[in-house]
Amino acid sequence: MTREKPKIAFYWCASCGGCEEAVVDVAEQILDVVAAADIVFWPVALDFKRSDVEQMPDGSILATFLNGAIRTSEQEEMAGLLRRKSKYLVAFGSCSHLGGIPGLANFFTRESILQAVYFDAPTTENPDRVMPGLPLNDRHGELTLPYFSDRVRSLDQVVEVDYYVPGCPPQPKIVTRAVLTLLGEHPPTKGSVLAPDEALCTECPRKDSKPDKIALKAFRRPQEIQIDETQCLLAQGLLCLGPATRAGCEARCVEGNMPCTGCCGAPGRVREQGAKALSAIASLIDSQDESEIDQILATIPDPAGTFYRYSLPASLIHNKRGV
Amino acid sequence: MPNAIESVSGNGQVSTEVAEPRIVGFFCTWCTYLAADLAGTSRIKYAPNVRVIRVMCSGRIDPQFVLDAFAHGADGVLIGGCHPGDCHYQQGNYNCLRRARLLKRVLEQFGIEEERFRLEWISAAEGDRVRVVIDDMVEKLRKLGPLQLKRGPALVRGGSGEQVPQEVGV
Amino acid sequence: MKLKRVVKVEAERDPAFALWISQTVGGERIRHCLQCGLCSGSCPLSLYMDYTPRRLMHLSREGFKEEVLSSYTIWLCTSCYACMVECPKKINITQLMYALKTRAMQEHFYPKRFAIPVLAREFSRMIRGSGRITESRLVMRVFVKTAIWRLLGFSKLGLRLFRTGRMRLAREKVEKRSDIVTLLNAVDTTRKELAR
Amino acid sequence: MPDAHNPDTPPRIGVYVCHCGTNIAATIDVPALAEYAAGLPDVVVAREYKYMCSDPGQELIRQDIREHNLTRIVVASCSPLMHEPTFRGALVRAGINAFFLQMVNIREHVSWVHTNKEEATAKAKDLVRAAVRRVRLHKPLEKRRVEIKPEVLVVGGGIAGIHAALTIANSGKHVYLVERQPTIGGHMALFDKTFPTLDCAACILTPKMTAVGSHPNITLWTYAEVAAVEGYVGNYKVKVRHKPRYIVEDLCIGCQECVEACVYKEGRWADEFNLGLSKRKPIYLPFPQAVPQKVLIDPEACIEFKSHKCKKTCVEACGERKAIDFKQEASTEEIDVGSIIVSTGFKTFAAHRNACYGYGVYPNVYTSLEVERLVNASGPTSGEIVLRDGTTPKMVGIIHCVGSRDHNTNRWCSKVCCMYSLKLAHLIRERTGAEVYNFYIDMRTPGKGYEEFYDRLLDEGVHFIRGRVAEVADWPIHPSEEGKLVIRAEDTLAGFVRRIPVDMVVLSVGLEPQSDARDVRRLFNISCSEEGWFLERHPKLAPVSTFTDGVFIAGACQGPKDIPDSVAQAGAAAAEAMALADAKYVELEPYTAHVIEDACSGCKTCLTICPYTAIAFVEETKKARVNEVLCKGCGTCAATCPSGSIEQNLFEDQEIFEEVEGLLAYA
Amino acid sequence: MKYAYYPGCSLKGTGRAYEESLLAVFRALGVELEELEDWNCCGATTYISYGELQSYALAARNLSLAKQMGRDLMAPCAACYLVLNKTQHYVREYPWIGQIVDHALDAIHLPKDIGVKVRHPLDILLNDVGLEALKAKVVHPLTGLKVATYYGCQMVRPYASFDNQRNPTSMDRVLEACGATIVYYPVKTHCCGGSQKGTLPEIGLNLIRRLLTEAQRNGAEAIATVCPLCQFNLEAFQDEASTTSKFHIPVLYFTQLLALALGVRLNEAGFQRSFINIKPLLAEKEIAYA
Repeated sequence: MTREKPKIAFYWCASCGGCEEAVVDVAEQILDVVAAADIVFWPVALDFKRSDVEQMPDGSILATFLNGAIRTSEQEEMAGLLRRKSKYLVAFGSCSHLGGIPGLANFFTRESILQAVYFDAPTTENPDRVMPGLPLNDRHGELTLPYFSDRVRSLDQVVEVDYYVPGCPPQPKIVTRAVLTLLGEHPPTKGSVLAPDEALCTECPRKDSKPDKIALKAFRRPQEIQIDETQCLLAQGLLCLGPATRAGCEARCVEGNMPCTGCCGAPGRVREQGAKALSAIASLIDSQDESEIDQILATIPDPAGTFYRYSLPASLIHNKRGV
Repeated sequence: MPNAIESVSGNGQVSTEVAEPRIVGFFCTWCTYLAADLAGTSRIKYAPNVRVIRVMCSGRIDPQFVLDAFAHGADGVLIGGCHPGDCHYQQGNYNCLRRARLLKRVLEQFGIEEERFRLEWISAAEGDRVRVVIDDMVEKLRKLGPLQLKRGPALVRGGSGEQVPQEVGV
Repeated sequence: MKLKRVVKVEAERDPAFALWISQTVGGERIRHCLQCGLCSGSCPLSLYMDYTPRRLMHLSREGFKEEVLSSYTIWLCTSCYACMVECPKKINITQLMYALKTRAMQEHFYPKRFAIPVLAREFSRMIRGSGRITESRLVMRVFVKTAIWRLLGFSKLGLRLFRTGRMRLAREKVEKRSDIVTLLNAVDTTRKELAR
Repeated sequence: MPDAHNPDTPPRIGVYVCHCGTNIAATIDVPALAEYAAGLPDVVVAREYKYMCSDPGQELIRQDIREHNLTRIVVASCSPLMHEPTFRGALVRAGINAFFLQMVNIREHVSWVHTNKEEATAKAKDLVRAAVRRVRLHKPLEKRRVEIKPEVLVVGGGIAGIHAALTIANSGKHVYLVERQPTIGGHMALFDKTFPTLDCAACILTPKMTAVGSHPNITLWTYAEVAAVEGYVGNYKVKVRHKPRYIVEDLCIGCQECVEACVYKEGRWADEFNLGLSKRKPIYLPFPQAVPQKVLIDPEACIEFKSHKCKKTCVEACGERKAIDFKQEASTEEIDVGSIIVSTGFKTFAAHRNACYGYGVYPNVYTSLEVERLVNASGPTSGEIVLRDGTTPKMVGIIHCVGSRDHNTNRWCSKVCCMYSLKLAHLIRERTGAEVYNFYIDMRTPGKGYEEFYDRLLDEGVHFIRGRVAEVADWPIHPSEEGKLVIRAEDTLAGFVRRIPVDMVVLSVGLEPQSDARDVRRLFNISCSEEGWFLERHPKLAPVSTFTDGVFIAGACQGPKDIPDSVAQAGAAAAEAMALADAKYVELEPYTAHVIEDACSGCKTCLTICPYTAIAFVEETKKARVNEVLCKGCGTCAATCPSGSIEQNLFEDQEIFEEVEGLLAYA
Repeated sequence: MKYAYYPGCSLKGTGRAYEESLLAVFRALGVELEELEDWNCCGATTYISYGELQSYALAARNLSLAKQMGRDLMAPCAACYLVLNKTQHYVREYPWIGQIVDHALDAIHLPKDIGVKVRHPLDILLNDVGLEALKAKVVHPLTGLKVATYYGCQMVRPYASFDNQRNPTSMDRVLEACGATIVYYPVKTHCCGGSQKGTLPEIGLNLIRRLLTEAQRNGAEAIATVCPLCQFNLEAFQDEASTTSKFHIPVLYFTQLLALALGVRLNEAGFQRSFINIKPLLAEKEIAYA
């Protein structure tokens, strides 16, 4: 008797598309995946429709890898649909995991975003002042666009999630390992983040160069200094969030001479990445004087954007007040 | 608190009837906590809005605690530490100060008014200062009104009855 | 020799007055008074007073209203603030003297034609009318109401002042005089509202 | 039976609400609070009791632990800083870990500071709920036991320090006595007589000073200061800095031939010991009975330091002993001690701060301390009370409460001034026959023999005018006042202002904390009041202890005190230090931090912030590790660790989160 | 440097010499003063005893006008200086007073914010202009002129944070910078009796006599004052106060002495309004003047 190959699916919601790219980046190992499973739904690559999914029996997909945050009514519907159809729903990539870059929109109201996009942006040309959302009647009947909700949410704020694959985008090694693990006989504990539960410094190539004590009089942005390619970036005054960020990416950014921006979220013992990163960074300030401390901190132009770059919707306070 | 609401809805959303500010205090055991004790032994009267959590040092106060308090309905957070140079552990209050200055900016970006997050140096001898600070803060927060953070969606909890993993926050 | 009965029975005390003084602006700490007498010692006028400021503080906080309000002490105070600055318990004695003066005037405790209350009243009347004080006119009005004969004694000095240009009859006034009246009326209405 | 120490068994919580007589019950609805607690999750029993801290109260807890198999206890009563040890003891006696306790402070933080019963009860409920949520997570902890070094450091060589040092040394323990002046003796050495017995201060002090100097168990370091203190109870490491006196102490025998031989034949510099009322030479002995009997050189005055061109007659006079060393430099010494007694004393109010009394303007306005020197037989006038021009005063005014009982300067009563003013009044009257006027607010003479001494002064015909002086000035309004200082004050008993012309004014200056009290306090990690007096741990029950274990306070550094009180307190402090030493070991709170190694990424952030270098980076594992012996338990590392890999015992993240959320979850 | 300037009623009447000399001095020092437009009586002492709340409202109107100008407010008259400062203190300390004042300002459509800095000319001279700058402008130093500096009450007490309340020295320092010699004057903060001279003449006269006697006894050749009422009391009643010896001592505003030193012409500094001619004294001390 030939055992039926397990079915897997990929879907994207509010994301840049990089996660889809990451799946492709798995390269030849994708063949291992294909050999082990059937891809039954992958809009970016294969021509299946929503109705095809609707016709599948509930729970018939072994695992759906959903990337992107949830902003529109359509995304919410699809998340619900795929949840029903899948045994495992995997939040794939930072946006789905934590809200990601799109989540930074939670610092702004829906109205101000639409205003900026449809009217105020310098590249916008909209003489008729058209706005999405109004129903359109044409020969097919009344058409509406999905509703653009007030806030961005992470996937697990919309449906129940079984696993998380972190990263912006997730690194191929992690992806392969995640897929194969799920196909294997011993699935990990529900709710697990499928990456090492420790901070990035563990695997940072510059770890040994980090001094025991760091005392900074200013924070620097990468474009402002000549970065020493061998030394710990924090020690050079760059805001590297590696100490507060989950490992697994093999410190690719740091390898590329750029500080970690925190895409993999926090390790498991931390409730909120932003607060912890903030706490650690503040402790490096070399001053006991309030006004000098403020001066030093002024070199961080957008602290909330820096510390919550990927995790705003999943943080303790999910959005700016009033949004 | 006569005006405090008696219930919190399922997602932690606080009803709008709250009139009295609710403040969580984190007090260092060696100074502000003692000052609050002194206020007690001196029978100094002040507003009952602050609930105090004792920590060994203001340096112990993790920004996560502050945000957690706001997220769970606090209208204000008050940190009490030793005066600069007076830390029982030499440096803890400076660490607290650095964190607080940065956190203040982040809170501002979150739309949380400056008055809602306060760091005060109150020594063990300044019992009356506890009153002054608390009464002043309560007064200011009364003027500001409730914080009313619209709490984001709670996690969708698993039907399997499993605990929500820590990895993803609340 | 006529003997005067000086015993005070408790019923002669006015506790409401004592309460009022301790709640009035500047009287918050009157109960802390040490009776050290530093106020009297530093007061330039205490040597003319029937009750020294110290005694007045004590009489007030005990509620001996008659004695306090009919005392010359309150009218002798020139508000030099020496007592207030020196007071070891930071009692705002000068301010209390104002409060007592106001109270005495409200309750008609001062001698008729007594110059100081007249000066106060004429002063305020002039401000209500012009918004500013014209010193020459104020002085004349006060003299007329209290001791007109002294105007004669003053004439030599007055003449010198006019000669040196330091007194002029031209009325000093603000342009928006109606604003002054509105302002002062608003104070009264708000105060009444607050009292309610 | 559920295992209290097994984290997998659901906790069984007992909640105990104390009435504290009416201290709590008057403001908090205690029955309602207990009933509320009973309804909280995991609470098995909730009780109220009149005095939880009493034996029956504690027995209630012990009984419930046994009968109901309780695994966690919440006590809602007073401040944990008051009775936490008491209740921990109750838990231990009932067989569960001491740290399965959480106290809720509903007295100092609720009932004593609020008036509205409804509000207070609501607040108490919140606090209890938070404690119940938190205590579920408490883990069993053990106190650490450390040895105590028997040596004691006494800081400050006034009468308090001297007495404490001698008491301890006599018990056979070694004492280091550090004094920053070149001699011990403190303020008491300035006095001629002591009240109320009028015995000679030198006669009772000098033998004690000499005893200190020669005691085999005392290492006396004068002209030295404590520069740094590290460590913890039983194990303090103290750095002492020796200021150069330019004299080799071991070689100087105090013969003073050098002083005699100095190129300056007369003194030219203000003599500190005589408060500037006499002059001394660049090389000098502070005063005849100084201990140690060693001279010192004032480099500001000595020619050799200024121009290197002095004939150095002093060196010549010292001859073979070679005790003079112009090249001497400051040096630092490190000692290990088990406990520390701080007895750094007081300073007197700077009289010029009260401009109305003309100190510094009129030469014949003196401070009481200056007059102490004037009346002293070994003082600048050999005990003769004369004015600056050498004449004897006929009228003297003594003004009490200068810099005391005054919100413009110092609010407190300095406690000793009434008595020393009486003493000075007596001495002045006795020696000059002058009319003496005391201007006082209240005469405060409680103390053995004190009121009797006041009676004696009244008999002697000293005037007492009840009134705080407004001004001392020299403008006359009467011929009798010409050329005199006129004291103006209300005679409050007479009810009028009086002007009294005098020749001499004595300002009875109050006592103040030392000007560097705040630095000293930081050095020893103790607290001080707003004014700068060092704070005792408890005003009644622990009057010589501080909030830092192993550091005790004695004498006027804690608050104004006279000699008998200072000596009594010094004795108490000595007893505490000796008791500690004799106990041989002490238990430390287990609030230390530890690294969860699996989670640590070795980012070293914690290394940056630990003030005690208690965290090390272990090269083999590339992870951090806390040295629990060095860790003092502030928890800063736990708050800082970006990966949440450091936890502080009893203040774990999760425990605090539970407390926060418990406070806010309105159930 | 530019300030809003609040003259107050007296400087338009008996204290005209104060205003004239003050304006001349600040002009000479290059400091601009802009008179507060449509100012009203500060509410002064006497008024307070009749209705103190009204007095705060009157002061508040001036303060609010000054706030709109966005500059510190200079108040040379001691009584005005006191009342303006006091109003700000009380409004802050007693919220209910603040409320009344706010409503009153509302009624005349003025902003409620009355938090301007109220400054005394001495404060500005010492802390903004600076003694060095002042010294540099002195053309006719007052060398050898013995001056008693009389501060009186209300400039120093209770709100002058720029000087010591018990032993003020700001005027001493300013006049010393002009070359004058300051004599010992133990009664420099004693009361001149204020309006008592008008209401209780004998008492007022006694106080005045004390002040003049002490000046004379300590060798002062002139008395410098900071308050129109003090100046008037000390100058106008010298004959009346005289007993055995006659008083004849010029009583000047400190600004008049400054004007002298800075080379302002006597008539532009209000000297023509004095009852005692200053010229013989200047001639005697060989002090040049314009």
